[in-house]
Amino acid sequence: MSDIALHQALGMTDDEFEHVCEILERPPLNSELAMYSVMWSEHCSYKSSRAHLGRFPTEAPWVVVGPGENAGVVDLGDGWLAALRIESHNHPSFVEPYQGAATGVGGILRDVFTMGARPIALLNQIRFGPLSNAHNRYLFSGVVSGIAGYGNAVGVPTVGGEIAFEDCYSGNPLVNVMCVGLMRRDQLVLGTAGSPGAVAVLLGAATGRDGIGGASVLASASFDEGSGAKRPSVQVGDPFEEKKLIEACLELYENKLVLGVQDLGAAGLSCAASEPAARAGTGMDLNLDAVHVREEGMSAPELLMSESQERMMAFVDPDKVDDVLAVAAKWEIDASVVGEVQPGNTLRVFHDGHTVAELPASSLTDDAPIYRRPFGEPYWIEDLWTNTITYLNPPNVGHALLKVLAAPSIADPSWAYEQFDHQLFLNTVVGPGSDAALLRIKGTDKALAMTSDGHGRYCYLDPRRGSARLVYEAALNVAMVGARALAVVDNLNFGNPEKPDVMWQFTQSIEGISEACEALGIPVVGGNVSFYNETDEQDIYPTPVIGLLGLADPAPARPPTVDGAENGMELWMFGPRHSRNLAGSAFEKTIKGHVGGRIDSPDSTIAKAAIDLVIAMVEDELSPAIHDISDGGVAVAVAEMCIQSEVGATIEFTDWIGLFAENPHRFIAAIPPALAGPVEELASYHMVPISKLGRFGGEHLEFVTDGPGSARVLLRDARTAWEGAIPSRMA
Amino acid sequence: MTTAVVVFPGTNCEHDVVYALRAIGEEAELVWHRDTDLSSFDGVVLPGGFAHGDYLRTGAIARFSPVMTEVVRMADAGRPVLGICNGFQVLCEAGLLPGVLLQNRDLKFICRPIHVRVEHTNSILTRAAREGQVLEIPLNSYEGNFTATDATLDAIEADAQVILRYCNPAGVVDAAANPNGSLGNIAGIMNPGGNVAAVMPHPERACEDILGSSDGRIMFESFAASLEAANV
Amino acid sequence: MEVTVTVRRRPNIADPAGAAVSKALRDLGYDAVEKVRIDRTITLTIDGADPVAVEERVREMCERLLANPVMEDYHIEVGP
Amino acid sequence: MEVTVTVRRRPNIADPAGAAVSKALRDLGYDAVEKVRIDRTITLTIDGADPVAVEERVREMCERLLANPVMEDYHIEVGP
Ligand SMILES: Nc1ncnc2c1ncn2[C@@H]1O[C@H](COP(=O)(O)OP(=O)(O)O)[C@@H](O)[C@H]1O
Ligand SMILES: [Mg+2]
Repeated sequence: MSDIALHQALGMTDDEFEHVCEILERPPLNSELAMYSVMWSEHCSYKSSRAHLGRFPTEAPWVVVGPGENAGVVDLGDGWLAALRIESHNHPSFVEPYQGAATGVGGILRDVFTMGARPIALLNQIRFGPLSNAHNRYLFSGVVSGIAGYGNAVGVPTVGGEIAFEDCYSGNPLVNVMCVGLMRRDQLVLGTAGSPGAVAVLLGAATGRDGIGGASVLASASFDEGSGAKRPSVQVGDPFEEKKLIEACLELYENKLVLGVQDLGAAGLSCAASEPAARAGTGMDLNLDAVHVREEGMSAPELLMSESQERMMAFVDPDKVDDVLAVAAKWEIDASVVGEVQPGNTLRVFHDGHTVAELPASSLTDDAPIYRRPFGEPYWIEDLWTNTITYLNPPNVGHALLKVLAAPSIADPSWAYEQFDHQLFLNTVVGPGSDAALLRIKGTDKALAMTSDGHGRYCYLDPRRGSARLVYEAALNVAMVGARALAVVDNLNFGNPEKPDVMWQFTQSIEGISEACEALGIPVVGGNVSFYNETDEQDIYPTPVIGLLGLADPAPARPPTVDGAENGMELWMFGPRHSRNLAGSAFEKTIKGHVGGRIDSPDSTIAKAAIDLVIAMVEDELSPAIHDISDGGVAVAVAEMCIQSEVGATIEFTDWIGLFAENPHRFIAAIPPALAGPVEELASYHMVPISKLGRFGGEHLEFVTDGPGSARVLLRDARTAWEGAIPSRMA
Repeated sequence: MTTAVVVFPGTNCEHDVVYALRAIGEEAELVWHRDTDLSSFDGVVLPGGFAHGDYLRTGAIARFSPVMTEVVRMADAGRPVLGICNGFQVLCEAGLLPGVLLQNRDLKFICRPIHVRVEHTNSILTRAAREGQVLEIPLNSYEGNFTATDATLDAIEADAQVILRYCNPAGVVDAAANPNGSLGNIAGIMNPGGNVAAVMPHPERACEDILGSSDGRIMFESFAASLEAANV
Repeated sequence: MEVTVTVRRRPNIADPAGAAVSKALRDLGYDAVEKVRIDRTITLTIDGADPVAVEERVREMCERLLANPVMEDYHIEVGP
Repeated sequence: MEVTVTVRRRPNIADPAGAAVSKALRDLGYDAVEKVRIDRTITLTIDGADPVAVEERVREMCERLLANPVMEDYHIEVGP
């Protein structure tokens, strides 16, 4: 094979290859080409997105580490820090759902404990095609089992997430995983190689031919059917190895035995050698013969590109090496000394008596091309916005409600989350099934709130508004358990960036996220970009996912939950009035099979007021049950609260569209009658409109209006629809 | 009185068990699976998790960890030995308790609160409880499906070695209340002496109201009382 | 030397995985499937020359670790 | 009719369970153990008379459900 063919086979363009030749002032050796190809892949280099990611606000006084490291780190006060990150494993999960999801969990955990933190919580965002299709059911159940199989065994609770189904994900499911870790300030470790003389120790699993070109090439180009032989081997997760690796690393940090640490993920050793050296401004000698391997006869490029899981690279003072090896031995993991940090900036790689690579370390990390791909407003967007439905007659509201409750994206997701250990570590005060999870920090008055939100339909109809609304919704959700938003991580799942439409969606989405984060003063501390989510040239809906961490300090003694409403309590709605817009709503999608129109714009002033109000309500314990109004509108919000609280409700309304409208910044709460006065006062102080919708009680969900459209649904039927939707499809 | 909480590679509930024991005023210390001397301890807990990755069969490899020799010695000496979840599986593999735990009937991991009924109060896990008492405790397992040969099952029933059964909130033991397919709805058993006992759900996750239930405390109080009794 | 150990669950012990696969196959329309059981095959590569001695060692491994005496039987085949 | 399907993980796919058992055996003193792999054997009882037709059905079952095409190979034996 000629060099030209080789670089193309590795996914490099001719221009990129020329650039490598210029850097090296000669044609690259095979191992060098392998390293450039993985490090300059879309997945590792962000070459199509980098130009736009700078838009994000990333600063706040409490940010300790912003984007650029393995995870973002924020200050929680009193010496506590939290690390967080989100990552996608979309393509691997399509190829092999169980292992794809499992290794996604493994990877995000490593990003967090690389920083010195103990991972304390996982969240996941998963999206599939409709469950009427057998393959989608196979993918869904495989992904859920994979998250459970890895997360439960590695011993990190999965406390939240979101599941959605849309046609566009049929050939391209989304699997995003987020992790939050906790540490004391003096435990923080960075991904640096330290200084010349430091020794590189490779810890954990033996290296095999796993996913050669896997995540990087897989995640960077659409799958080419003809490439069966080159199809990377599926990576198998070993949560047991990762568990030992976590404990070993935490012991290394506690005993101050490392100068820096880098996890091995996409691009494997190529990345773990070059990134820390580039960050430290040093060179490195890497000896591939010292790498502990699972298979015989691996070539140098294979060793450099292998994506074997559960590996870490530690950079260690020479006189601490024995201590490091002793800790590894105690935890029964393998360790080998594979390199030495050098002055200068040259990365040299040795194998079998030869120098197989000699290149500037930073050229792998910093010299990747930056593509300013063309983008522009799609010609079809105006048509999409005007493609609305005019409703002449009201539907049968009761009937519609039952159908919307039984839509798998709205229905009870406990079929999935009851397969996840969500209680380990005894921190989970509010777990999955609520608007946000709340985890106490033992020994303090603090608690961490976390949530994640995505909404493909909204972002398709208007990427800027849709993306902004994700941030507002997430911030409101953590407020509902008494927490203030501290930091966002984002996972940008988009189609093919070579299409101007997709790049437009991408830039609009970044704009929306940035605007909302600026309005609320929330920094973006990390994220991930996943492009090429398409099948047969059909791009997925633009699907950014927002992961948000909040802090409650002090933690509420009795945080409200969705299931706390009781007979006799009043049902109030907070926030703007219903809009008359059903664009993008669950109603329109489920009942009319229609996706069109333009979603309502967010409003930062009312968003902030609603957040302040709900935090005050939680602090004053004014309501035992609060739930946000999102998918399915107020009708679904009320139904969900009633089903989980096991009590009916009667609500009055004037306009059926308002029951299903999904305009933002709203929530409902159950208010004991005696507290209605203080609640009204508080709301008026925060200038948040409120309205009393009705009262809890009875065995029905009753919607009463003067005109046509009154409805009466047995709570039992609503429960069956909502609880049974997913299990009955998965049986 | 100090309790050893054993940590195998892959164990993950060890800190939670120590936390729960300390919360009721007991002393507890982590012990690594390679330790071979537990003589300074009065009792031992094998906590939940995935010892040795649960590879091959759950508990199979853990049973050979060096510390197990000491666990067997303590069991023989009449000391309290408690297995929770994965610890249950290890005690079965080690032959300290009868039966085995298979995959759940529906082949799905189950993490949710369930109810168990106290069948007997003559074990280290139930001595502070009332017979017939219904406790709400979170289950968290993939291999919680207790099974045994007919002969073994008859023997443990005849011997009154079943200490906890899955039931509904009203205390009725029936098929609908069986989350995982366990024979006889068995959720916890003991050895003939009552000093070795194991339970599939996690009492340490039910020791504080803020976490949803404090019904598990009574099991740790039983265990603590047993430490005292065994020491007389 | 390669040794293959087949570990089989005794017939009177439940086999949830086998039952689930059996149901799944019938759901897919394979009505002729009457029963499915899933067992483990363990392949050991062992440094040794004498097949009789190797089999003896493996039998010991089975008794101690590879099979559960309460619910499983095993069958050893010393391979080529 | 009994049909035995042996499902084997492809050689270059990691096998954490096999690795753990291999280590456990060496810890127990069986130093001669070089490698362990764990696979599964599926035994199907099928109502049918024609072995060729049955094998064809089972092959289909393997492709659709019993084996994972991206990481496993299978081998079918139509039994006695
Ligand atoms: N969408 C995004 N928003 C903000 N930061 C991002 C985004 N995508 C990537 N980053 C940041 O870029 C850095 C490099 O990411 P990546 O190469 O994926 O890291 P890793 O190799 O650890 O997976 C990380 O610090 C990450 O947080
Ligand atoms: Mg990383």
